[in-house]
This record gives sequence, structure tokens and C-alpha cells, in this order.
Amino acid sequence: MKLIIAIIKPFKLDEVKAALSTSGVDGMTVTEVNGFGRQKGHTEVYRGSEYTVDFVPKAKLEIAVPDAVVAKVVDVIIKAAKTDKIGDGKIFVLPLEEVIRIRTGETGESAI
Amino acid sequence: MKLIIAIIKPFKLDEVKAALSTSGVDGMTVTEVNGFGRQKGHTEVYRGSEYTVDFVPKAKLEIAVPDAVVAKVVDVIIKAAKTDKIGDGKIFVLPLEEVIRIRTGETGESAI
Amino acid sequence: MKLIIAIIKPFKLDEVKAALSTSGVDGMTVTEVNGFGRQKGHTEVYRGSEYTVDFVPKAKLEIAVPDAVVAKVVDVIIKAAKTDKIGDGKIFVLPLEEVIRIRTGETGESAI
Amino acid sequence: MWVLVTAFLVFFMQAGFMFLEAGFARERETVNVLLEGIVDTCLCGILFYAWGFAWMFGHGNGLIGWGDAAGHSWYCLQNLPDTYESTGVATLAFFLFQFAFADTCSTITSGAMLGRTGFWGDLWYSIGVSGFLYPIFGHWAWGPDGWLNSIPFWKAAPFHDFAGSTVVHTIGGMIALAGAIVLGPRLGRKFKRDGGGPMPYHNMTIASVGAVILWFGWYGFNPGSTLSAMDIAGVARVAANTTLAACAGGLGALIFVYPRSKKWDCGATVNGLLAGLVAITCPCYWVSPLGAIILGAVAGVIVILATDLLEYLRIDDPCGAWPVHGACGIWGTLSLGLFATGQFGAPTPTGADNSAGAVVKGLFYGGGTDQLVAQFIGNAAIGIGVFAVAMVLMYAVKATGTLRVAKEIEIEGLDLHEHGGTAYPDTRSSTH
Amino acid sequence: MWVLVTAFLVFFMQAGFMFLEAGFARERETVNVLLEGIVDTCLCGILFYAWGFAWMFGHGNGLIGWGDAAGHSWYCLQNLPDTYESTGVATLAFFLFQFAFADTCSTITSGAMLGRTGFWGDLWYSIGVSGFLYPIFGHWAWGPDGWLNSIPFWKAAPFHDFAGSTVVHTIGGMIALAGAIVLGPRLGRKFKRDGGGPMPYHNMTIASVGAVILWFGWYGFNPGSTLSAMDIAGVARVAANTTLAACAGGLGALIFVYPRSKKWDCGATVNGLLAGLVAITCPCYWVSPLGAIILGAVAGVIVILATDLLEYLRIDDPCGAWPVHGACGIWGTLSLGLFATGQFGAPTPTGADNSAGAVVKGLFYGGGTDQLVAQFIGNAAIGIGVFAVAMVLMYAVKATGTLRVAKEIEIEGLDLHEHGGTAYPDTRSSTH
Amino acid sequence: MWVLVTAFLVFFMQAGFMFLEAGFARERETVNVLLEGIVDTCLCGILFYAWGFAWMFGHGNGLIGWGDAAGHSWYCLQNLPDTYESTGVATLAFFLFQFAFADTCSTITSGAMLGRTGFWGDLWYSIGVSGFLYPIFGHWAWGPDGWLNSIPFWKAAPFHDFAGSTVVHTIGGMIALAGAIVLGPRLGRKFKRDGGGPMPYHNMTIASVGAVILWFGWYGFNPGSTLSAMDIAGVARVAANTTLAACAGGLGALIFVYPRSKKWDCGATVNGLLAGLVAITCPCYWVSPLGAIILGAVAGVIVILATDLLEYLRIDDPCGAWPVHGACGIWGTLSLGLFATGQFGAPTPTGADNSAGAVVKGLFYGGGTDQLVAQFIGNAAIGIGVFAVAMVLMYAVKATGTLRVAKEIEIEGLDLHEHGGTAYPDTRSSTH
Ligand SMILES: Nc1ncnc2c1ncn2[C@@H]1O[C@H](COP(=O)(O)OP(=O)(O)O)[C@@H](O)[C@H]1O
Ligand SMILES: Nc1ncnc2c1ncn2[C@@H]1O[C@H](COP(=O)(O)OP(=O)(O)O)[C@@H](O)[C@H]1O
Ligand SMILES: Nc1ncnc2c1ncn2[C@@H]1O[C@H](COP(=O)(O)OP(=O)(O)O)[C@@H](O)[C@H]1O
Repeated sequence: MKLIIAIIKPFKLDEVKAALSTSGVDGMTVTEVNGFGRQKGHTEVYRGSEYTVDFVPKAKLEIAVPDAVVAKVVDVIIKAAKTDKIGDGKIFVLPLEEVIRIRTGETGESAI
Repeated sequence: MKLIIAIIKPFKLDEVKAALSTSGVDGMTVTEVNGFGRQKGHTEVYRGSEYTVDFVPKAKLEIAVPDAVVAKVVDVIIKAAKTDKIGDGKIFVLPLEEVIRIRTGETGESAI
Repeated sequence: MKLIIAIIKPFKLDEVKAALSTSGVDGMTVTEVNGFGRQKGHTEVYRGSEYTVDFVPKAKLEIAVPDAVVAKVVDVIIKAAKTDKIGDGKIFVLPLEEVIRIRTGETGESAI
Repeated sequence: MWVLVTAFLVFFMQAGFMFLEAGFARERETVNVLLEGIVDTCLCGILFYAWGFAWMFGHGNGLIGWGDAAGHSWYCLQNLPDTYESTGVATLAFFLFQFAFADTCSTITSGAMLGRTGFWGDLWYSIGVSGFLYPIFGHWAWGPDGWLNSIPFWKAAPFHDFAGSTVVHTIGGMIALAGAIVLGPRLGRKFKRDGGGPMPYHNMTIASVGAVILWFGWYGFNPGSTLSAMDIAGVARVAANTTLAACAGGLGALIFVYPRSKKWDCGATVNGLLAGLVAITCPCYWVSPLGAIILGAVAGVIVILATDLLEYLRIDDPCGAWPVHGACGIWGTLSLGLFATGQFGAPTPTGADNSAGAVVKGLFYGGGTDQLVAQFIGNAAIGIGVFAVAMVLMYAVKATGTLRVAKEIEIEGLDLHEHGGTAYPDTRSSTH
Repeated sequence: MWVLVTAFLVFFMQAGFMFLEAGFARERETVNVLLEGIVDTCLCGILFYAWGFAWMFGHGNGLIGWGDAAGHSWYCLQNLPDTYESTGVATLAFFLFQFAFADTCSTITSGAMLGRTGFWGDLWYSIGVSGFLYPIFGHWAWGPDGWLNSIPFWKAAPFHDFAGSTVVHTIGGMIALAGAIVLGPRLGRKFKRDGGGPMPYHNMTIASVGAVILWFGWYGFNPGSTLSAMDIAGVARVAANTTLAACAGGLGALIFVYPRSKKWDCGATVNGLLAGLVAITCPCYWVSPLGAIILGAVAGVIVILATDLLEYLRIDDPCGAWPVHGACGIWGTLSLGLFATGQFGAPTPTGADNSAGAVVKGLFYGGGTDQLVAQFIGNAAIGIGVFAVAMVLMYAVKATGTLRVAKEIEIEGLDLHEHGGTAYPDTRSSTH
Repeated sequence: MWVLVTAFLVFFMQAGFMFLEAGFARERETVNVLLEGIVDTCLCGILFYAWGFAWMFGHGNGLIGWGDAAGHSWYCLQNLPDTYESTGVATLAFFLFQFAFADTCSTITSGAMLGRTGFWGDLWYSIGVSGFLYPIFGHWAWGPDGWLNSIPFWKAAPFHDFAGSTVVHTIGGMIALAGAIVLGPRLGRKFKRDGGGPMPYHNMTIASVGAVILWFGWYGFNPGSTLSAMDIAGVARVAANTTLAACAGGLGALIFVYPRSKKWDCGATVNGLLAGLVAITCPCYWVSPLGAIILGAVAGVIVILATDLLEYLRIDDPCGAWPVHGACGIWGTLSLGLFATGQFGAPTPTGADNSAGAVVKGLFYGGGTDQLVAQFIGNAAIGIGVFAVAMVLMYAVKATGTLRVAKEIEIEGLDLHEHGGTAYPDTRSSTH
């Protein structure tokens, strides 16, 4: 199993979620994060003066998946999250040794 | 070493923390997250109209542990977090290659 | 590749970010988290009564890096984040199997 | 002095509107809502100074005014008499009181249009509302020569609108409706019959307190409209009726929506009490406490049904400006024709003129339908007229391309793109 | 008109209470607190209309009133005279002023009971408070035939309560105490001797500003209680004393808690200034500025000690309703017996009645203990009486099963379960 | 009574200041800002009672007062006459009104010093401001024997400051400037020429609504300064001018900054409307509506330029206290010398004294430069004097080591270290 971590633009969250859902991925965990990267922050103004905010709000998705579907899930995320502008985000794939469902105690792929 | 990630119901946090603490786990990192899964969101009402909120607030615990105690810690979490209702959450176990304590530079299990 | 997770004191974030940036690390993802550990929480007062808050606000950094620079990055973080007081935080190193840049589809180290 | 104190209270309603509308907005457009509240006020002040006051309260003809009876224009507050007409009120105090009313009308509109209107668009339509629509249509009912002003155009019953259920609220509500229609719903807003529902508000705390501030301000709105504190009994009656209608409106909405969802709905109650206040604004001088309670409770139900109607019609009005001000402004105006007790006539500086022909009597008190018809004609004339012109205004602004912002701007939020920053930029992770 | 303006100010205290109580609440019950503030007001308005005003301010017997001296009932505000008694104030204005007082009393109660009371339970006890307890016990002190009303039942000194340290605040505070006792503490609330402490508040910003709004509203509460603006010197004295007592109360609490924790405690200061205001409410007409400062500072200390006492007794009062309104209401009532200067007598529409027998003189000014004893008897009679009845009321509501919500509801929060949504639903991750 | 009602409104400005300053602060120092607002008020009340009122409004010499003309001291409000001087206003009412002014002055200062000042330091300098600087310098212009008070020291034109552009705002603003200079900028604050910019505010919602509350309170500030409601025309003129200047100030700042960043800047507009209000405070009685609009719009531009100046000088004034109150206080005082129409003279209880010598005429209305020079001398004397003494005061507090907190405290936030808790401690993850 793998843990897929995807950093995406927050306003793409709904689309990504919908796309995953139609591809059979039902569960995920989402966190509000701040990203630093090539996409530079933006300038804000305040009483006539400008200042720079150098982080960019992003949404982080964590999705546990069986090995077999990793490639597909990554594809689905890319398609739904892409805007072709800098800052579209990244996908990280980590090895996942075990998954346990708290309610039932099931483990492994059936617990996902 | 392993990194245990547990997604639990937020109001169970205190109990889980207490249970872990009596089992010798002193450190952990907690994040507010939104979960999507089988537990469906709920309906909210607003000026007489209803709308659906499809995420569920969850707490995410990250706990670095020596290999030897993984099973025990998972057990403790399950016991404390269980309500037997859908949405009790999941536990993920990830391989953890190295831990370093910033203050002392210690590494490995003694840094946990 | 590795995923470096660093838990640091929030007010050290700017320094760590600056230090990483001068060491060639440009991207990272930051999350607000609450830490539990040896550094005990603090006492708050409210209308003449005291109560204890047992978590400590921390910043969590996630940084994907090529294997070659792991040691250096860890060093840079330690130097910048250290205050020599309990609660300076921890660094976790996790194996990272794949990285994909959503915008371009690049994979591997060039996607970092 | 009574007029000044109550003018201050009416002005303070802006704080209530800003809280209410910002609270009902999403976080991403909060600064936009706040700034609109402030800028609408500033614009309205300058326009009402320049020509709005003259057009609305000056002598002229039945459709528009401009100055004193001798023909000197009042533009830029020139040539003003010391006191306004026969009221005995210093003209500048009367100006201030009426500016605060005009400001209210203009702010109502923005509640229905928030989240997607560009700031240039907001400036244009606000100039239209404060500078043209409100003073001209307002003149019809309240101008010294306005064609609806105390002229018994339907049998013996002249149209009456004590403090503006028609003039302020129906006008504001109908413009709001036009704006919401021409703009279309916010991106992502799905309606009930499409499986959706309202978008989340961002702060119920300030929304509720904003409503209480508005209630407080209404004690300027209605009691102040006697213009004189010497009509002691009249002012007290107005204040008590205003209170009871608000209470009944809040309870009416609370109880009416409870069976639906088995939830005690705070947003509904807030709009219910405002509905009661809007409804009592017209009849407050002429009805009994019992009448105030009944018509307020009915308003609390109407505001919910009107919200349902907009949902059905797929019109996105984020604050419920039309249900509260439009629908209940109409109801309040008509309700005079039902509930006027026949005890009181037109207000004068020292009390009601209770002479035989002057008393106002509604259907339920044996007055027949005359007053009701008069109310209907007056309200319909202004409501339909202003809606039609507002549609033209909104389409005109749309034609300039400034009415609605681009998709990306709307999704990421007006605050970031139009105002250069969000309402709450100092979050823990960004600055510690 | 003075009565109306001050009635508006007292009404505006609702915004202050909503801010204060919501700010001191946890986030999960914010909507509940806000809606209670609004619905208590709405209910109170209708009940005070229906019978509350008649019972409290009508003629009748020493325990309850109902109408005019000739026996016509005032229920539903019928048969009212144009002006109330000898005050010269329009009766409907007096009604509004007194409604705002009643509303205050009812809102005080909910501050001690928040976070765990079901909404049905809230409705039942609110009806009890606004509809029964307040008007009946209030009649004892302020009704025209109330047995405590200016009857010199202890030697020559009649009980005096200028603006309600006893009538509004002791009553409200004692009911709050009964409610907190019958409910028990919120789940998870541990007390000092069990190694715990208060639960976190969710917004100190609105709590503090709420307190300042209350202070502002108190300028209606106390100065308005002269009922007449013609007693110029009296009104000014009341307003100045009110201010100085609040200042001293805030500083008193701030300084008294500083040595404990070496922290400048904002919550304590907020409750300290409110304590000063509650205390000066009874004696404000009869004491000197110096007296106001001293009794206010003492109130600032009392409120902290009373908070400690509740902590010791394991009673969970999230807003400190009993320390502020109960304890300091008692202190304020008694303080008249200590600090009354002997210069001023009973207020009349045009100034103090300073005739020999009428002046009020306290122990510290050589007046002996007569006034103190009178104050004690009056306050104890009402305070103990209302506490006993309130315990019965709360147990009765408990018996219906609606007083306290189920464990899960309390833990996840009243807002989600009783009101269908939280106060701040639009967070970044949910909607962007 | 007019004085009392307007005193209440001025007092209510504290709620506005607390919202404004807390909103413009970072989250970590919010409680500190709120508590300062409350404690400054409490301290100011006690000090104004003890000696402030006597020093400022007592007879004495040109530099300081102390009591009545016969030499009885007014310390602790003793020996007060029933009514103040020839105003006909109850002295205690006048005291309350003037306390509210003093309080405003003291609160202005803290806006420039927030985020880094220790609470002990705040107490010391607040005592200096409310207890010494404000009453003494204020006496110069408003004391019965003040050397600037209506003495024609420059040809025939006496210095005039109707409601305090100099006395309240220039004094407050100049002390704020001294405080910001002596403190130095907050840690991490970089300035424009060093590639930085302002630090983030934490809540624009309350900041904007705070500004509207201040605007509302200004209707006490300016119209109340007639002291009498019998000067009906004067009060109405003052109120209308106040409104128009605020409108013009808001629009002036909005439009002036738009070309820079192509953003509609809410913070700038908020400070712009406050700038307009500060500027009109001195001349409001003597200028025309058109004059009010022009001088308000100019204030809206000045406030931005003054902000730029501070940025250039690397002075960190988080709320813009000096640009708003200092710079525009000066401009407002001078503007009388330009815009006074020559129609009105000194206010008396029943209206303007329009006798030949008394009317005030500015440069643009053919009055020559006499009034302008008088205004300049008066404002410069007070402004420079107070700035010099304030620098000494701030350095003195600095010498005690209490002015600025330690580095760690500042970085982690004043709330946690000085006040034992943050403003919003109940977050989801901590308590659910
Ligand atoms: N090395 C990294 N480690 C962790 N997260 C990263 C890293 N680089 C980028 N990110 C995350 O990805 C987001 C997008 O990266 P960015 O460089 O701005 O553009 P792009 O996605 O087009 O490469 C960043 O905001 C950050 O959250
Ligand atoms: N595949 C997944 N990857 C990551 N997180 C998941 C996944 N599936 C579920 N979760 C998390 O676990 C929570 C609980 O899952 P859910 O399916 O609702 O019920 P249960 O825990 O009973 O299986 C979700 O809210 C989500 O945060
Ligand atoms: N076993 C652990 N797993 C995950 N996070 C931990 C663990 N132990 C500590 N932490 C995180 O590191 C932070 C610092 O740890 P702490 O024990 O307080 O001090 P130190 O860093 O000096 O060892 C904690 O607040 C927590 O966020």
C-alpha cells in the first residue's frame, strides 16, 4: 500500500474530490497548509503601503491506496488539479506498511 | 522506527492522549484535519434551508515510535478511540528512517 | 528521495525558511500543529483562576529532498531552529518513493 | 434635537448592516462587504448633499423636486430655510436624518449582490441608487409635492408610509432583487431543486449582533420619524409597536421553521426579527400593540416563504435582502390597510391630527378596503417602478463589464483581488 | 423622551450581553448563546406585553399587581393611562423602559447556564423568569403597592433600590445560581481543588467590547431611572457616579488578582467593571463620587472572591453571572446603607425630595444602621425568595427532561445539534 | 441632558477604539490592546476625578487651573458649583463629557505603541497622559483662564478649537508619535526602503466596524460641544458638517491610493474617514457644508501622505495614530483659518454670537490670514509643547525598564506573557 500526499490549489479541492470519487477512491484526509515554492507569494496592500506575503494557501490531501491503483489515482489527481500555472502542486508517494480501521480492527487493503 | 498516523474523532483526543500517556508514549503531534470517507457529512440549516457539509472534522495524530511498541500503541489507540460508529477513523503505519532531536542532536530511538 | 518532516517552534519558522532557502531548498509545505511532549504546556489565567493548556503550538515543515542533501538539510534546520530549550522539536526522515509535479508531470528528483 | 439623536441612531445602523452582511458573507469577500458599507455611506453623503436632498424633499412637481416653493434650487444644500417646511426641525438636522435613511436603502441592495460584484460595478450602481432611484421614487411618497404624498387618490384614503416600509425598504429590496437577478448566482451555488442549498456564512456572531444593532437603530428610524419629541404619546406608541413587532417577527420565524428541520435556526430568527421591524415601519403610528404583534409574526413567516421562493426561482440573495426588505416592506405597507385602528390620524409636530377625515382605519377595524387599496396602489407604483428602472440600471452596469468579476477572482475571493488582502491575514503559521 | 432614549440604551445592552456571553463561551455553543440572547428578548417582549407589565407595575396588593387603582386590568397593555402614575412619562414609554430591564434580568441567567442547557429547557425557564419570577418579585420593590416600595418597614428607613441592584441584578444573579446548581458543571469542567480550572473562552475581543457596550447601556439603566430629565443635577450625579464606580471596579479587580498570577487579567477586569456597575445601580442617586469609587472598588474585589467561592463549591458559572450580578447586586444594595450621604431624598420628576424625613443617610455618614437594615431586609427577602422559587423552577424544568442535553450533544457542541450549524462554518479548507 | 446624551456617545467611542486598534493589531497582542482600552478608561476616570478636571477646567492661571474663581480647589470634584460657568450645564454632566474626551486622547496614544509596550510601561505613560499632559495642555485652550482661550493674541483673531482637533487629537497624536519614536519599531517590522512593509492586521471586520462606531461617537464629540441643544441651528450645522467631512475623507483616501496599487484599500478608507472626522472637529461650527467636504477630502489625502512619511522615517505606528490624529488634527486646526465663512461667531448657549467682532472668517472667505496665524500659533504651541514633554515622559518610562518588553515576549506575543492567555484560546483541536 502507498500513502499518496497531494498538495493542490485549494479551489481545486472540490474537483479533485469529485474525480477521485468517480474513480473509486472514497476516503481521504484534507489539511489546510501553507506552501512555499516557485510560485511566489503575492503583494497585499494596507493603508496605502504594500507588503509581501510569501506563502500560498494550499490544500494537502492524504490518500491511502492499494499498490495496484497508485498510478491511476495519481493520474486522476493530475488531471483534476492542473491549471498549467506555476504552483499547481506536487504529489508524493510514500510506502505504507499497514492500515487499520479503528472501528472494526480490519487491517491491510480491506481497511482502506 | 515507525511513524504512526491516526485519524480519530476530535472529541476522543483527550482519551487517546491519556491512554497513550499511561502506555509510555509521551510525545505526539496533532493536526486539525477534515476527513472524507464512509461517514457522510451532515446537514446544516440556514435560514430555513438545508445544505450538506460533506467533510467531517477529525484529529490527526502523528506518533514516532520504536519498532518494538508499534503493535501496543496501535492497540491502545484502537481501544481509546473506538465508538463502534462509522467514522471512528484509521491508523496508518509508515516506515521511519531517522529521528533527530533538534535541541540535542540525538538520533534514532533515543531521540523519540 | 526522502520526505523530511520537521516540528519546530513557530517563531523560528522565518529563520528556518531563510536558512533553507540559502541552502538551495526552495519548496516546502507548512502546517500549524499542536505538539505534546516533554515541554509541558503553560498555565493560563482567566478571571483570577488558573488552568493548564497542555499542548504547545508548533509548526510542521514537510520538505521533499533528493537523498544526497538529506544530511545537509537536517543540519541547516537544526542550526536555525535550535534555542537549546526543551521543545525545540524533532526531525523525522521518511522514505519517499516518488514525486510528481502536477503542472508538468515531471517525476523524480527533477520534480522536487 | 430629537431628530438629531434619532438620526445618529439611524446612522449607527451602518455598523449593524456591516456586521450582518459581513457575517452572512463568506470569509473571502468580507473586506469587500465592509468597504462597500463604508463607501456606500460616503458616496451617499456627497450625493445627497449635491442633489439627492433637493430632488427628494424639494418642491417641484409630483415626480421630482428641486428647491423651495419660490423656485430657488437646493442643490449643494444652498438656499435652505432654517427649518424644514412646517416641521419646526432645523433643515440641516432633517437633511442628516434623511441622509441616514438614504444610506440604509443603498446598503440593503449590496446584501443581495455580495460575493461576485466588482467594485467598479458597485460604485456605478450605488451612484444610481443613492443619486437617482432613491431620491426620485422617494419624492413620490415623501416629497412636499410627491404625487403619493397624502393625496387621497383612492376615495378618501391617502397613501401613508410612516417611516418607510415602502420608501426605504421596498425600494431597497426591489433594487436588490434586480441586482441579484442580473448578476446571477455565485459560482458553485446550487439550489434546492438541484440538490444544493445556501453557501456557508462566515460569522454568525457578528451577524446576530448586527441584527440587534439594527433593532437599536430602528428606534431612530421609526420613533424619529415623528420628527418631533413633543408628540410624546405618538413617539412612545411607535417605539412600543416597533419592539413588539420585532419580538413577534423573531418568534414567528423561529417557530415556523422548527418543524422542518427540528433545529432552532438562528439565521432564520435574525431575518425574522428584521422582517418584523421592516413590516412595522410603515404602520407603527396607527396600529395597536396587538396589531403590531400579529403583523410582525406574519412578517416572520413571510420572510421564510420569500426565501423559499427565491430558492425555487434560483435567485441567489446571500443576505436575504429581498425577503426581508422587499417582501416584508410590501407586507408592512399593506398591513396598515388591515390593522390601522382608526384612532389616530396624520402626525403633526405636537401629536396626531385626529380630526374626522384624518384618521386612518383598516379593514379589520371596520374601515373597509379603502386604505388597503390606497396602500396597494402606492406600494405597487413605487415597487414596480423602481424594479423596472433598477433592471435597466443593472443591465447598464453589466454592459460596462464591471458588474461581475472574472471567474478566478470570484473563486479565490474578492478580497484578495480587488482589495489587496483578506480580512484576517494574521494567522498563526504565517507570522509566529 | 429621556425615558425613551435611555430605554433604547438599555435595550442596546442586549448586544453587549450577546458579545460578552458568546465571547466567554466555547466556540461550539456560540450560536446557542446568540440565539438565546435574541429569543429571550423576543419572549420577554411578548410576555411583558401580555401580563408582565401588569403584574409588576399595576396596582394590586403587596405581592402582585394587575391594573389601575380602579381595578381595570392592564393585561395586553389594555386600559393604560396616558402617563404612568405621577411620573409624567407616557405609559408606553415606561413600558418600553421596563421591558428592557426585564430583558436584562432574563439574559443574565443564561450566562451561568450556557454550554449544556437544551433549547427547550431554555425556553421553559425563560418563560418562568420573564413571565413570573421577575415581574412578581419586582413588584415587591417597584410596584405601586409593593410591600417593599418606600414603606418604612424598619424604623424610619424605607428600602431603596434606585435602578435595580436588587430588582434586576440580585434577581437575575440568584436565578443564575439556581440554574447552575441544578444543571451541574459542563462535562470535562474540573475545579481548582480537583486540579482543574476554567474552560477556555473563545473570543476575548467581543467579550471585552461587550462589556464596554454594557457600560454604555448602563447610562440608560441608571440615569434613565430618574425617569425625568428635569432633575438635571440628579441625572448628572447618577451618570458621574456610575462612571466612577465602573472605573474603580475594573481597577479593583485588576489590582486584586495581579499578585496571584503576576498577570494582568483581562477577564477579571471585565467582570470587575461590570461588578462596579452592578453595585452602583442601587445607590447611584444618593452617594458621593468618593462613595461611588470606594463601593465600586470593593465590588471589584467581591466579584473575584465570589468567583473563587463558586470554584470552591464546584459550581460552573461560565460567565460569572452570580459573582457579577448576584454577589455585587447584594453588595450594591447594602452599600446604600453605608454610603448614602444624607444629602438627597427620594427622586421626584423635578429633583430630589430633600425634605427632612426623605433624605437617605448611611452608616458612614452618621445615619446609623437603620438604612442598612432596611436594605438588608429588602434584599434578603427578594434574594432568598427568588432563589427558592428558582430552584423549584429549575427542578421542574429538569423533570421535563429538557434542561440538559445528552452527553454526545454537549461534547460535540450545542450548535451542531440544536441549531444545525456552527458559528463559523466557512473555513478555508471547506470552501476554497 | 444634551450634554449627557452626547457624553454617552463620546464614551461609546471606546468600543470603537478597542475594535479599531485590536483589529489593526496582530492576533498575539489582541488582549493587550483590549485591556489597555479598558484600563486607560478606568485610570482616566479616577485621575480626572482626582485632579484632572480641576487642572483643566478650573480657574487658576494661563497655564493650569485648580478651582473656582474664589480659590476653592476642585480636586476630587469638591466645591463644584451646580452648573459650570455660564454654560447652564450641570457641572457633573460637564465633568462626564470632558472625562470622555480625556479618555479618547489617552486611547489614541496606545494605538501607536501597541505590540511591544509592557503593561507596567503602559500604566506609567497613561498616568502621564491622562493625569498630566492632557489636562495641563488642554487648560491652555479650554480652561477658563487658559492663555489661548479666546484671547485675541494675534491681531483681532482669537484661537478657536471647537471640539478638539488640537486639544484632543493633536495632543493625542503627538504623544503617540513620541511613544512610537522612543519605543522603536516592532521586531521584524521592515520598512519600505528596506524592502518591507506593514505587519499584518488580524481582523479587518472589527477594525472597519470600529471606525463606524467612532463616526457614531463623533456625533457626541462635535455636536455635544455646543453644550446646549438650544442652539438648534448650530448643532445641526455641526452634525451635517461632521458627516460630510467624514464622507469626503473616506472617499479622498480611497481614490488617492487607488492609482498606486489598483486596489480598493479598506484600511486606507477607514483611516481616511477618521482623518476627515479629526479635521472637522475644530472648524465644524464655522464652516459651510462645501468647506467641510473640501477640508475632509484634503484630510483623506494627508493621512496617506503622513503614513508614507512615517514609513520613510522608519517609525512604526501600527494603527496610524499620528497620521490620523496628529497630522489631521493640525490640518483641521489650520483649516479653520482657511474655510471659516465669516457667518458665525463664538457659540453661546442659545446660538452663535454673531456680533461684528466675534465672527470667524478664514482666508478663502476674504478674512485674510489673521485667523490662520492664530490657529497656527495655538496649534504649534500646544503641539510642540506636548511633543517635547511627551518625549521626556517616554524616555523617563523607558528609564524604568518597563516601556518595552523583552524580545521573547514580543515574539511570542504580549497576550501569553503579560496577560496569561490569548484572545481566542478555544480552537477546535485543543478542546473537542
Ligand atoms: N520540496 C518540497 N517539499 C515539500 N513541498 C513542496 C516542495 N516544493 C514544493 N512544495 C509544495 O508544492 C507547492 C507548489 O510548488 P511550486 O514550486 O510553487 O510550484 P509547482 O507545483 O508548479 O512546482 C508549494 O506551495 C509547496 O506547498
Ligand atoms: N483512503 C483513505 N486515505 C486517507 N484517509 C482516509 C481514507 N479513508 C478514510 N480516511 C480517513 O478516515 C476517516 C474515517 O473513515 P470512514 O470511511 O468515514 O469510516 P471508518 O473509519 O469507520 O472506516 C475519514 O474521515 C478520513 O479522514
Ligand atoms: N514521539 C513523537 N512523535 C511525534 N511527534 C513528537 C514526538 N515527540 C515529540 N514530538 C513533537 O516534538 C515536539 C517537541 O518535543 P518535546 O518532547 O517537547 O521536546 P524536545 O524537542 O526538546 O524533545 C512536541 O511538541 C511534538 O510536537
